[in-house]
Amino acid sequence: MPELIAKTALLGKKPVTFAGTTLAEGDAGPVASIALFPGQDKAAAKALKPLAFPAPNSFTESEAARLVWTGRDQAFLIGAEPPALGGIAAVTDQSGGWATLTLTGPMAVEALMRLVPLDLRATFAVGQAARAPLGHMQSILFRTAPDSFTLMVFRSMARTAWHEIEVALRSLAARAALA
Amino acid sequence: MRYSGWKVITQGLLGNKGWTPAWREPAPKAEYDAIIIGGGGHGLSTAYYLAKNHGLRNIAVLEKGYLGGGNVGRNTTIVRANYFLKGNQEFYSHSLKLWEGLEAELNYNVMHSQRGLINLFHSDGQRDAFARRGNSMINQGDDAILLDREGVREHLPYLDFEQTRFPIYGGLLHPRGGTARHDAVAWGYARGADRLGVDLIQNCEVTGIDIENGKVVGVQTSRGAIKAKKVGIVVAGRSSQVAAMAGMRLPIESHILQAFVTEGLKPVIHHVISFGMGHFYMSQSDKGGLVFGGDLDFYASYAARGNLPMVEHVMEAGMTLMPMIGRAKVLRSWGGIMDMSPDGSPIIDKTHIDGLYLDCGWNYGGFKAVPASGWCMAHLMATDQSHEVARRFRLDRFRTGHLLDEEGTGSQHNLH
Amino acid sequence: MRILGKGQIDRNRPVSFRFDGKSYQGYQGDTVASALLANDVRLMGRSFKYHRPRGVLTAGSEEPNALLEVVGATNQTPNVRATMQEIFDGLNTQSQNRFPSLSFDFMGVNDLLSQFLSAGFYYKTFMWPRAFWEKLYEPVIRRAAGLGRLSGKHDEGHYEKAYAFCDLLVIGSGPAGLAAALTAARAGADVILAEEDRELGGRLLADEPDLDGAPARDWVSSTEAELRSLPNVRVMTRTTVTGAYDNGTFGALERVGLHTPARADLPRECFWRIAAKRAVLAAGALERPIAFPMNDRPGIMLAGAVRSYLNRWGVTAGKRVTIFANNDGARQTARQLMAAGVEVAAILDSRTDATAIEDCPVYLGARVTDTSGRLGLRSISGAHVGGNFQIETDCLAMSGGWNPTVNLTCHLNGRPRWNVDIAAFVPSEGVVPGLSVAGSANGDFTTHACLAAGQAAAIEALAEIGVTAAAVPLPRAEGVPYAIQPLWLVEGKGRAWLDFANDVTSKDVKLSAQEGFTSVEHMKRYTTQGMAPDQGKSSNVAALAVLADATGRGIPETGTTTYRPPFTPVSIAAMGAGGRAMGFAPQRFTTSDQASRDRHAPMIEAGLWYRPSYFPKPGEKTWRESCDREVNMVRSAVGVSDVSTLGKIDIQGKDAARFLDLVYTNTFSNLPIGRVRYGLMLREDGLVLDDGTTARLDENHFLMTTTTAAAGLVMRHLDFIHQTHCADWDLRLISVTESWAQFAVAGPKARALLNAVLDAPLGDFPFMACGETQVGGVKGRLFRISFSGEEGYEVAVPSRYGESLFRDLVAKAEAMGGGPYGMEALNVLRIEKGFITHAEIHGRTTAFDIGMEKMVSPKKDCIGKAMAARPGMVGEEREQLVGLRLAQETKAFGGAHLFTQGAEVERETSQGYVTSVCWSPMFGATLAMGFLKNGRARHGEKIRIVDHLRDLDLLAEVCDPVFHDPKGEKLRA
Amino acid sequence: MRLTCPLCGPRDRREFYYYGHEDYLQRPGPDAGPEAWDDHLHLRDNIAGEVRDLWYHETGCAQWLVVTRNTVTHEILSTELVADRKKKGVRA
Repeated sequence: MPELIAKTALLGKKPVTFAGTTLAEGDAGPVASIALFPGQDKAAAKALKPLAFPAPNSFTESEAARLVWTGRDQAFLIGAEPPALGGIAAVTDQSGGWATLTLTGPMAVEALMRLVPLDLRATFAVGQAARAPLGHMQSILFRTAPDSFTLMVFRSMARTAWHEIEVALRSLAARAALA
Repeated sequence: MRYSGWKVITQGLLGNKGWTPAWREPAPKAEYDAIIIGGGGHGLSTAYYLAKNHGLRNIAVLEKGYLGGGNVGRNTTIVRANYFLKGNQEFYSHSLKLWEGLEAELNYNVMHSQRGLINLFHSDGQRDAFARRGNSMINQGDDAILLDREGVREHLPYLDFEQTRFPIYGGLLHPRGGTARHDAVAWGYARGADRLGVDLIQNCEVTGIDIENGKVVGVQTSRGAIKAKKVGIVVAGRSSQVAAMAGMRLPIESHILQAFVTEGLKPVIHHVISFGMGHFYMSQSDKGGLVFGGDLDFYASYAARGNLPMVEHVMEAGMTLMPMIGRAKVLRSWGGIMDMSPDGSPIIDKTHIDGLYLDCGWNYGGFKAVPASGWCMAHLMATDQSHEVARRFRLDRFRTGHLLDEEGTGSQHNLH
Repeated sequence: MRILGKGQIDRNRPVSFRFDGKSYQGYQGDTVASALLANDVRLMGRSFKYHRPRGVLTAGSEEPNALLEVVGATNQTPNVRATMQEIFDGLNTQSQNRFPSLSFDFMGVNDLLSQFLSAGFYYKTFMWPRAFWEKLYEPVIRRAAGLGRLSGKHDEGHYEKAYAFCDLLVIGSGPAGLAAALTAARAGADVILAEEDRELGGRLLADEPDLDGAPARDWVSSTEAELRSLPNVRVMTRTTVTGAYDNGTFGALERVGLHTPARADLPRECFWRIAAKRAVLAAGALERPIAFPMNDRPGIMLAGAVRSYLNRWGVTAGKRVTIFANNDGARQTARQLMAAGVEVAAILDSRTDATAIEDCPVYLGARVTDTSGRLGLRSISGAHVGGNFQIETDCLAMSGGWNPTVNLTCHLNGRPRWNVDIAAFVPSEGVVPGLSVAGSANGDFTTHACLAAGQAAAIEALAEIGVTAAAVPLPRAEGVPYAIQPLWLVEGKGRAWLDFANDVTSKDVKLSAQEGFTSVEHMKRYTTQGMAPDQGKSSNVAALAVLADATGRGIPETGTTTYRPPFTPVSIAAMGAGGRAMGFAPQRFTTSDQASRDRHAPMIEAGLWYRPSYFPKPGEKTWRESCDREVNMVRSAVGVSDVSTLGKIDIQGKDAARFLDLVYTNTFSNLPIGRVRYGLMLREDGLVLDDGTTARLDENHFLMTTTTAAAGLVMRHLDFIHQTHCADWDLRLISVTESWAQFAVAGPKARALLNAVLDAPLGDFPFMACGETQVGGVKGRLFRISFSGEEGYEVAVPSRYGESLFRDLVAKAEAMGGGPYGMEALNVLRIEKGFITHAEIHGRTTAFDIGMEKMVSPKKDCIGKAMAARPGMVGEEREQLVGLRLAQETKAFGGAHLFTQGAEVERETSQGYVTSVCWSPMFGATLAMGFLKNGRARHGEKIRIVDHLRDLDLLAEVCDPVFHDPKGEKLRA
Repeated sequence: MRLTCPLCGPRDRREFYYYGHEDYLQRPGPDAGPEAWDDHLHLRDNIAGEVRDLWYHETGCAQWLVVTRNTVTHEILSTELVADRKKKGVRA
């Protein structure tokens, strides 16, 4: 029996760089939605250690694992297998359902602000996360470093997301060349 | 004064000194046989047909602003009869026939232009839905032609047939569909009604409806109390407020519909085009502006202006469908207040109060309905009976489930 | 003519461009208008209605006359203001709305007929004969009207949109704007300064007043340098704030690449959505013309524009200039022209009490009464107390005063108020929440007052959001008072234009009043005044004044029309940036997409998804051949189809079963673990929302499937019910549509195929079973459900394995005589089996209509139950789902209507309609589904199918919609 | 237009889906009768002024909100989570 082969949404597309800013496909590894049942906050806090359940619009991290706020009483555990949370939270595998893109470089904020209707400048600090539209798509995005963002979009829409971000970067590079 | 080309020439030679006012500016009388609240397209046509068809002479139209200042002066001017549900079909068909005789009827050029309307479809399923519609139209005695992709290309060669997001499978052509000069419709009916003795009273806001023993007896206005035997509420956009004066709660939510016009351009679009996937429609006015619009802003509003998300959506739809218009510049955007009903169809009916009648819920299809709405409302007010072609526009149909939901989107006012 | 030593153009960088086929030279920094004037070209356009020769009137975006086409390699841009288009090498422009040439235009005949073309004439004629309207009158009118031309080709330009945020948006960079921006910038606020022009300064550049005893330009430069150096300030030039929207949102258009030759990836324009906590409108004021007889000839310009051309571009608009004004401001024009060595023929000041200090003839209480010059001004006739006179002149600089640029303050329905002192409308306060107005936009017409007001506005606005700003030192400026005596119209024999762009004269406005169109809105609509590309920027107030006079009312009582967005016209492409081609909506691709394309499957749209239509084999020439083969393949062997696009919702919690009982008409709480059940979901209004299967994976864990089309709708619906009706339940919902790739395996060999791919053979797994499975070393899920009527399964794996599993399934299926099947075959299979899709549940369908009223459990409440019982929703009058069967093969007739044999074919006799049609290779018949009045009682009846559109008139047998295996034996095999 | 999501913060209108008046929250019982249901689903005060209506933060956190706002001025007065309203003692 042949083993099934895992593929990322963009099939390992090569990174592109414009104006010093690089768009790349990432691989988040395991992703699970952790949706707390009512009244289970304390039990969850214990079970999730060392990760803290994130406040809205933020993420917490510990080693390779991140817990990213994605909604009311809900966070995505990224990069680690979820612990046992029976009765505490609904755990739903989301691995592979989301394409992960990273955008790193001096134009990252400006490029994203062509597509995301949020103020992603300094006030959107490292450690912050948001659920927000990226163009006409839903996304989860968070800032991992001053010049670096991670974006998650539905797997099926990864090509559109890539295309739109690439167009934004190309425009910025062309503007920079004009100045 | 009768208008004609000869008159234009003779008046021109005389320095245009002889033109007389299109309508009188009467002061309100103490009492009327019938009062129409609302001097928009529907109110004016109601008054006209009450006088013309039913011989009433002691009629007033009360308008809080200026005649034709509501949605009849603020729309995308489309005239069509392409409905598929019994109830709507016969009504809009009747309306279109009235349109076709309107210039002669009113001695006023409303520039009704039957340039053809094409509803594009983008899947086999949409094609069948449009085929059902087209067959309904022909069953009704109207016209429809199902175009395939190449048929659409012959009419609209400038559409993007190669890489638009939702490819064009074809279109339903309604040759008798088209446009009209919206303001002229209001003015034509106003002038016609005035000539039949109707008092058109502007700057007269109705502030109360007087009811005694379950019967309407008059209205309170910003210009004093006026007695009336019958009162018709024809104030789409503001129906809920006026009906509330009679203690009624209507199945209506008010919403914004934005529309847009570009700077003048030489003729480039010769049809009315409707994009089945993008909620986008466009025609070109005789002055050269591209007139277009899309869907509601979706939130209840009385502001008569909208916001950017819908503006952008409409423009994006235009760009994927017909990128040829990209360099046309939007000159003006505006918003109308729409009476949205739970099934997207209007109401022309009696109320539980004797002598009080309701004409409302035109959603965003009121312009083309102007002639038939007035015709049927006049019939209802004069005879106390629903007109044959408006008999399904019942006020109680939401409670009884006899819906007229062309969109199929259900009891959510803004989805129609 | 160029004036040495004046202007800020770069004389070291000559630029050549074309206008109407002729090459001209200007300099870097020129606009088309300034460069043409420098080349002594005055004729730049033709008017809208009378096709009168026209020259440039203004030096800004409000220009009504000098509109031209910019011709590119593949596209042309119509109605470009010559005053705004910067020149660059290779720029190619041409005049518009003329034939055959600008100087000789056949349509100029309209001008001779003008007495017959008065306001609203077209409402009174062209009515007979009726058929001539579309055939003759309208085409002629349309061709004569309009301005520039679109190329008719797709706009291949690149455009972009962007978002921006700030504490303070400053709109305009004249003295008020710069003072506001500088004050806010030094306070550390997050500032955006938006300027429509290519450079900052506003009227400081055009008027060149002294600031601190030095040219204003010095202060502008140093201020700009400081602003640009600060990280908290974004200076946006060539950016017009086009609209004020709700809650601090503004739209703005940035002209990114219009001033250079096109470059790859460089946007032509960028449309900005700016969310500003506060805004200061410092957009200045616009000068207005005076309506006097024959005031529209090329060479007649606004005085402020003449100053702009002189000071900014070193151009004099004439060799011998005459000034006509009703205020002091324009006198400055004369002085500056004379200082630059330009001859000023005379000053005509309409005021009798004005001073006459200039070194040229000054006529007080004077009027221009006529002008001459066919394609450009040659002379004017004037009158004053002393009598009549004539002046040879090639440029008349006029000023009827200034209108504060109140436009943005009207965008949220605010109405400006009349200020008698300056004879102009000024903004009402607070009409755009968070926006204050400063400087001449607010009616302060001195540089000194503008600077101070800008600063004060910034300090106040920032205080409201908790930022303390200190007053910064502002330069000293003269405070010359603005004295004006209104003069709107000089009566006389010739026509006096109010609205140049739409050719509306004072006579038109008076005629409108004479005919009863006395409301200002009626006048506007009747005459079209204010509806041209400049939206009445230079004509509204004067037209209003003429109307007020004609109706015997004052200006405030007459009221005013309103300004609506955009401030200046914005291209559809800019506001629709990103929508071109595929950008209109995201594209969704399944994991099997490439595998399907590798097999040359044509892909079709299903919502936002792409799904394979069919999989052609060599030799198959039509889709039908492929489709028939695929149907037969499923019926006789096995087929594989990607069904991942169906919505999948993971539902967990102790109350999950209870929740499903509420949202479905039927009961799910009694569904055993490991089983699947078909469910019907209603909207609250009782009509069918969606259908699908839901599997019970565990006691408190369900997996719901929805149709592809309704996936998002159902998720929103469930979130609504959960959060509004049972937020406290132990219940969590999340979409897993994207997480799982799911494939239908159907046909008599389905089990064999599964056994070939599953890691362990399939044991007892009855119809409607579900459970975990392992495939290719990966944990998956298996469901025994069927949408084809054959023994069917759906196998799901995490989506990253989807492509791999699909390829494997297809390869193994082909080895068994099976293979992949597409949407066409899927549709045939489901019609043969009588399964409904959104062709049947189209939003007007009740459970009764589709014969599922028994699925509405009488034992419990559910969403939609109450309203489904309304009298109009059930009963014999309803059209009910039926099957239709025809022996012959025909064109498809979805959407045809059904009629009782022998009945008339008309609206009221229509008995229903056809929803789905296919050719069934299994039955060798055309099968269809449709809705028929009282249909369930009419099985066996021969019904007439009429499709006018496809010219079909057929007879079919009404039958049960389930054609294939009505007892479901194959499903349970 | 901008609305403040109680969870996500101030957001552009484009992120939200509008449903209708908060009447939709007062679901009648199954036997409430046709008038009550007609009232619930169809009839509206439709006020020109301050209203409370339902919005869904569709491209954000997927929460339904009750928004108090003015239909004439488009001023947003307050927003709250539908799911929280019982906790806060808002009428259910």
